[in-house]
Amino acid sequence: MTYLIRRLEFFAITLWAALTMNFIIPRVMPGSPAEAMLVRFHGRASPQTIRTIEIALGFHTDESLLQQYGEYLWNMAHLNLGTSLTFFPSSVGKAIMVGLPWTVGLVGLSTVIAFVLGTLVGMLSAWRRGGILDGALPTVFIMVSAFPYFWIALVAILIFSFTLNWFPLGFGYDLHQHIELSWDFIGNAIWHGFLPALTIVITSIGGWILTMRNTMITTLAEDYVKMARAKGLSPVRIMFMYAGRNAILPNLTGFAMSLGFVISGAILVEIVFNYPGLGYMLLQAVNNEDFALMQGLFLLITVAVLVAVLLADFLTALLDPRTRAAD
Amino acid sequence: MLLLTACGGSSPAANVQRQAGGTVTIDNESGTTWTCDFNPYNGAVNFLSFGTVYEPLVYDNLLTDKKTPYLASAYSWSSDNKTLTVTIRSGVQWSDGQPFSADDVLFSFQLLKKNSSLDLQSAWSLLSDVQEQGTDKIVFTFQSAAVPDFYQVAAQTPIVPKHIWSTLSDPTAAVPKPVGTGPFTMSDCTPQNIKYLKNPTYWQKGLPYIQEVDYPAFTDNDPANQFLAAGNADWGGQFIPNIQTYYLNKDKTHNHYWFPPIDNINIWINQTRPLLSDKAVRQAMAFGIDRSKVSQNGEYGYEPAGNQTGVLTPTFSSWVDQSQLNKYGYKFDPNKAAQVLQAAGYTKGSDGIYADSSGKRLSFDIISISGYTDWTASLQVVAQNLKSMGIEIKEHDLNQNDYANDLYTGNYQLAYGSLSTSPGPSPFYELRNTLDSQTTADIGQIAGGDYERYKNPSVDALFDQFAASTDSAKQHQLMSQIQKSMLEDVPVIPVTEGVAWYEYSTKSIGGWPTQSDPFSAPAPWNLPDWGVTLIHLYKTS
Amino acid sequence: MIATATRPLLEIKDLSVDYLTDRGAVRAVDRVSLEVQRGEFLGVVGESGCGKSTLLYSIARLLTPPAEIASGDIWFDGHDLVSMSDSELRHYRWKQYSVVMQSAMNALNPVMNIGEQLRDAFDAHQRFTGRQITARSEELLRIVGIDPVHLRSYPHQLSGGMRQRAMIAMALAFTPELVIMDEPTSALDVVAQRSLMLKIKQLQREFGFATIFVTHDMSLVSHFSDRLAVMYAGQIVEIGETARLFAEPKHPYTVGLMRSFPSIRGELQPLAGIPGSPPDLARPPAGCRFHPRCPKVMDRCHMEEPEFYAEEGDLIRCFLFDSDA
Amino acid sequence: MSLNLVADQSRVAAPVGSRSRVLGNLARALVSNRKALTGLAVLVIFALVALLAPVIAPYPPQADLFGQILPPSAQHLLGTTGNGQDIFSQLLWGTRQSLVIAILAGAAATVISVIVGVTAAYLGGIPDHVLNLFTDVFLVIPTLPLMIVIAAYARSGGVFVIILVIVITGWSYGARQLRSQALSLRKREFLEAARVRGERNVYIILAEILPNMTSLIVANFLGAAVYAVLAAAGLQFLGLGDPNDLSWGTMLFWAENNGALLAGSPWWAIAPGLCIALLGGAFALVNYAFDEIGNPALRPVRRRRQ
Amino acid sequence: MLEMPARPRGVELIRTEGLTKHFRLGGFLSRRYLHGVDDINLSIHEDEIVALVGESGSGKSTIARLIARVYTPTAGEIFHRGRTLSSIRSHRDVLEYRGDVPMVFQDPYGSLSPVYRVSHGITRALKLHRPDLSRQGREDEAARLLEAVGLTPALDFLGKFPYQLSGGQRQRIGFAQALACRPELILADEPVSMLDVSVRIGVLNLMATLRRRERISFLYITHDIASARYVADRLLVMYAGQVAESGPVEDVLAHPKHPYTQLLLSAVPDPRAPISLPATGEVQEPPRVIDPGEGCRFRSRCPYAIEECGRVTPKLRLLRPAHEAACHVATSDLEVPRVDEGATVR
Repeated sequence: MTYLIRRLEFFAITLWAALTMNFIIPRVMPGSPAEAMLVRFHGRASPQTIRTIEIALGFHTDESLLQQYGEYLWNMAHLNLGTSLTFFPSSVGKAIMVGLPWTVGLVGLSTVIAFVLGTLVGMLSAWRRGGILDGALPTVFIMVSAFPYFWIALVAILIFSFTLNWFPLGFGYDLHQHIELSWDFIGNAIWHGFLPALTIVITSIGGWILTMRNTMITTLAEDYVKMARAKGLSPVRIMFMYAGRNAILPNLTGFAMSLGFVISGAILVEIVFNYPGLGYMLLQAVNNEDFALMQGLFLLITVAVLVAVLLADFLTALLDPRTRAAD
Repeated sequence: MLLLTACGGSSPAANVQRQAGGTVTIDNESGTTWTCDFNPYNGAVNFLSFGTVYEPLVYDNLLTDKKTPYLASAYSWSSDNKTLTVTIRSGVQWSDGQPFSADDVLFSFQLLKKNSSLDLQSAWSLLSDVQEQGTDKIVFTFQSAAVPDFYQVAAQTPIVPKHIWSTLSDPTAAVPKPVGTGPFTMSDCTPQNIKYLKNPTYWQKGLPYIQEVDYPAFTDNDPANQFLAAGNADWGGQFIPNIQTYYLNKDKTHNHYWFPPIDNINIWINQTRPLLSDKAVRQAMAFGIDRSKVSQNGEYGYEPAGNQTGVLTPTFSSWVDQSQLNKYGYKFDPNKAAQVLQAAGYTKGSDGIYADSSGKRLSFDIISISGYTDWTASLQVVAQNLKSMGIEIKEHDLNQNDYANDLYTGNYQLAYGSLSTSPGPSPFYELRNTLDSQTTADIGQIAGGDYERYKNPSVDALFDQFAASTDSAKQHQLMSQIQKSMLEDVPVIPVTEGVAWYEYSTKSIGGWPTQSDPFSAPAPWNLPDWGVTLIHLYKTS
Repeated sequence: MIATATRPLLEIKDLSVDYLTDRGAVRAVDRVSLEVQRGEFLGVVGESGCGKSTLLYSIARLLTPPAEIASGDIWFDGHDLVSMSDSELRHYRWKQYSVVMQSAMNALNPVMNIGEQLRDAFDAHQRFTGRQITARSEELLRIVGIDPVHLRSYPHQLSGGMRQRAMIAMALAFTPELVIMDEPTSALDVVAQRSLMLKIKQLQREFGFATIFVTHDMSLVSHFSDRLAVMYAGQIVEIGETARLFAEPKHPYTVGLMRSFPSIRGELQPLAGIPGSPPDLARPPAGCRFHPRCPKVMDRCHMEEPEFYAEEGDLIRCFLFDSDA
Repeated sequence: MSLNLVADQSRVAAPVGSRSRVLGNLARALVSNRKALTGLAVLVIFALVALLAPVIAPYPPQADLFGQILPPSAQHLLGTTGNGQDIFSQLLWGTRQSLVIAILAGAAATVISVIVGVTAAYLGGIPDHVLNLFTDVFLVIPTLPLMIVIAAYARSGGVFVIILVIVITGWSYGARQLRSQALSLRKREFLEAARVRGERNVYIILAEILPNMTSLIVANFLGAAVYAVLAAAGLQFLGLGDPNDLSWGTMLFWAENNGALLAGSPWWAIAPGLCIALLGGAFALVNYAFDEIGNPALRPVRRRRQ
Repeated sequence: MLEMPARPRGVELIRTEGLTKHFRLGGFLSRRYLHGVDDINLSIHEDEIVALVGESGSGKSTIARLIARVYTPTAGEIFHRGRTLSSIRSHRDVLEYRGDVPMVFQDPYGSLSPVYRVSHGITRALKLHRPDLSRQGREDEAARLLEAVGLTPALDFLGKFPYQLSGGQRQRIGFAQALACRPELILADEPVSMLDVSVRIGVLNLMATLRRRERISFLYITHDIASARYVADRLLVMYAGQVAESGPVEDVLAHPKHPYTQLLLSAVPDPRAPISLPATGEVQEPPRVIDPGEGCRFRSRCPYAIEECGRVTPKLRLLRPAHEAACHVATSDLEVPRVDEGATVR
């Protein structure tokens, strides 16, 4: 229990720290929503107009910083993220909800696929030390994981979409498709997501293969694996229950964090593939000095990471009885 | 009173059999996914409804200044050119079946008066009053003689239905289901695509021919260009690098482009800064820049070189005072530039840069917008030109907001870019906003125009005289004098001419505007011209 | 199976094990020959790095790269373990012979409880019902002196002594013929160590399995083993009956070992130990491997390697006992 | 660009050798490792190119002397850019900045990792708690967005802003790794021996702990360098660098903005991308080789040749 | 070594009074404490080897680290030549104390930094504690020290790296480092437990030699009671953070008073003695002492426990000359029955 309490403690403190940073960044950065509004009105808005909009956007420049901070925390606690400047007059929450499913669907799924596949391959490659898999994979994937993935994406589009016409040019689904829960739509979305997902998977799978292979090799040298062999257990059981299960434990947190970072990790892929997710939204928020949207996205990402890490902690506690020990 | 006939304006290829039906897909990088807001008074989204769903009183062709009555069937100026009386067209219906009336027009302008943030054209900085006269007339009273202001008020302000908008609690809020008088109705909107359908009760009978318009959202140029080049869209509206290879060659028989200039891209020269306040320095810079090379390297030649009169060519060629231009002859001439500087007492330092008698070097910062890579490329040429001639300029890329703020408040030395106000159908609009000191403000205050803080009362007076006149000859004569001040004082340096990016495919759609038949400004983002373009289009196969 | 009565349970002939390193093969076990009779308790004593654990793991066929058997035979009940494939070996493992490792903390899977690990061993070899397994598991824990509630315990929840006992319980799951033990008590404190040794001996008596017991502490097995093999630098240098070996050690190394640990009883004797330190196996000394440290070194020890010489039924690898010389 | 945040146990291996011996051993081990050798060779080539760019580049890299979008030819091995610059010359010159970013950012991030990680581990107690929390916060906050925010606001600062951004966002992972190794070192008795001998903390950290962590620190630098290469490329690709700089990232940015892949000059985009991949890959290879050196279990398995 | 004449006790070097160390468990909000050692009173005199014997976790290393100032005591005080350790504050005084009371560690592989030559630790110690020595002086002294611990030729060894040495040689280097400070008392924390049997005795002999030749006292910490007997004059037996029994080695071995000492003695494997432990199912091990209450900590394993043992923590009582035990049952008149005649297996 103490373990979980300690993790919750970490969760709370980190969340607070991230929230506070979120509050500070836009206030120390040059530029203000007023400036941004100027652009919108081509320099011809009256001060009153700008003021009204500033307040609508949640900037109360006449209040003390402490007051603003209090209000900010209060709003965050109520998930009141304010109004987006970019998508004015939409609220930040609404704007985010539009992009969220796409990003989570594409990047989340590819992250999971990369992790599961990479872990399995890494496990097998360590299990068959010196085999073909083990001989070639590390080198290949060290190289591939160092590739800039937006560049792979560019080349993939050129080859598979533009020249060969195998995959669509961008978008999350066909233009005429309605967003609905039908096989037709889902199939269409998968077809559109295939190429972006592929680039994410091939550039990130290497990391998982290598880390899993390395921890697995370390684990395979453990006495309990030797013991399992001595007990005459079947190789499959040894690989999964003895070596694999122990080797995967230290990777869980890393996986959780990468899941949390799904939202932010895909900016470049989304831009290259004209994918309707959150990544591009974030870049826009920054370029437009859309602080509300920026804060909303940051909050979302941070909470996602923290929740993912917390879940990984719970999972670790579930899989590893040692963490449940008193101290 | 001038009576006008209501029609599409020109009558191109009348003998072609125009089929009804078909779909036009627009390919225009908008930088966002769609929020499905069709508020025509929201500057961020008005390009999605003004022209197709909502219409102005009069359509004024940006390129030709040809005026076509739309929701107004006729209009007339008072003798002092301060009062405009507009007759409202009868028989027009809103797309929800309600009849359109003068009430709607009055309501629309009152709405803008009440909510200044909706008044994108600052109509109420020009107007003093709007009244209804009888049942079918609206009288606009301007603050001063304002013939050119007709454009903002009558041609650039969308009219909305009173019966709907009067019930809205917040007119700045999103309008998800727009109701207008235009040729199309918004039928379906997802974050990725907007689908417009033909308005069956459109007041111009038989129009539009096209059944459906698709407007997908592109967040970045590259995917948009790929989409267009792959033949997935009919109508493009953005810069395409190396268009010959990228686009035309992909379908040589059907793919075309036409990039008519619509504004100038200037070097704004802050007249309040030391050295830059010296006319000689400004003139030397004007001589020292190889505008055609900038155009070629920065813009692939698609944006033609500017000329120092500030009058766009060929769009407004008839207004150019060619003899004056020839006299000043601001052709690329580094030697001439050097002469001008030396004559003004500048000497070249050992670093190759001129300095004044007190040793102040001619070294300036120029601000630009980051992400505008064509500008960056252009400025690389400008910097190289000027450096070899003896003036150093250093580029600073700012984000759009910071750039605008610095530009408006005069917090810069040199700035690269165009006016933030929308272009107009004659050189008057751009030049007034560039030169008229009534549009400027003190340093530190926000200026709506004349960002360079050029102050010349005689030039200001020329603009007032122009605005009070409806006589074309007189206007041309005044414009000549205005051009002279541009040439003599060099308050800004027009480097290239911004164009309406416009690519189109004739594979399945015909009726496109062309250089020989410029019935509308052709970019999908020209408002409300794109609505006019769309009613001319028809299915060919 | 008439021969079984006379045939030794385990017969090792000229077994050599190499570690393949960057600098070439290092011979960790060098031409070791051993026999273990049914029900016998054989102690194997040696200092760290003498190859005793490697020997043990090669018997259990648990060597992993870079270690591998270079030559020699291991006959278990008449079957050659060396040439067996992994799947063939599975029939012998645990049912015929089992292994108890040095540290149960490392040898027990930390994420499975004791019961699950026992169940794994059962499931690997035979179909049992859940109830049968539970019953047998509880019985096993009781045999080694642990409360059966600990079937639900995870290794880290048990004390060191209990963990080792749990592992021994596991090793007895199928009451095998041979239990190979690698210093099973070395991680324990004196009291727990003695208590566990007694338990092992008692179980061995009770179930009649043979034991190969590896340790670095020869006094530990003094009261328990039937025979004792002393290893030095990869070789067995002396092997004989335990009581005799303690009473009258023959090989100079064994003699030195006996003079290396003080006693708590009797007169306090000044002790000298053995000068020097064990050789690096990558560069073993020529001739007798012990000669650099040997107080009785002779000329021929520098050049020739001694063979085993029989002496009163025991074998000693030392020229002192070369009756031909 | 996301890191795989894994408690890499394999790294926390026994420290290797003395200072001179460490380096000697490392050098020997590196040379005998095929991955390391390949990686090092690539790095050396890039370093040479960077040094010799003025000599071997056929043209000044930024001068727009030629026709736009010329195809590859004998005069222009990779063709010309949309501005009429020689792509091959740009590629050679671009090596400089790309390499500088990788090395400086990698080194700076490593220094911070070492300071924070090792100090936390050595001091223990409350300072450790605080530093650890600090590290965790930096691990948890979204890196790329933070990078974009900082880079966007400090845009005109050029390459040093990029380096700064990479350092700020890139140190925490290494700090955590180094802390865990330092923690395992802390239990080793030679440190206690030094303390009992009367050594001061600073001496213990600098002279006793750090030399024992050489291989992990180097590995960390290599990892940070890979991260820097990719992060810089990403930022510059987004236009958040100074587009007037010349590096592979900005080349890609310009290529992308000019639609190079489709507009008839694919090499403009492919070549710098390949170079980034090669440079990142080279660092990663050497890094991986370090893993193998530090943890022999990871090395390719030898089998007896018979 | 053999002849151990009863020497007059020299000056008292170290004395502890009520020395107590508790460790907090878990995060910094935790309120659970592990009692490392509780209420330890011991003294070490000049020219004396005191052995501290106990099982792992009994707190014997904690005592060494408290005296070595690695830990600060939770309660109680340590006196060095009558001066309290807590009053030693200045860097110079602390350094001086560290020079007087150095420590030798258990793990021969961990106590030398693998990146330095073996001369490193010795020269550093000389630099810190003998600043008067020149560079040459330091080198000479280092060579002399190596010879003193039996590593000859000294110059060969000084240039070697730890990995080139055997465990026994490394441990001798450890002693040489300690000697470099010209100490009066060396804290030797299990210096032989990780060594091979054949070299252990050499290190023990070294300690004896150093005491004899250099008049250095030792606090010898070990779990091996036989080795304690071999070198030490006095013996302290620890159990669960407390001293169970203390006295002259031979007297304690001959007349163990505390039941735990008896158990310990009976468990020592000894080929020269008949086996002597009942074959019980005894699996209990010393407890980790977390927030203990009153009472004897050995009571749950003690065959003689009485009701009082559960209530009152026994204090050390003098039961024989210079021989104390902390047990309610053991008295000077009452010899606790020995368990020698337990069932023998063989």
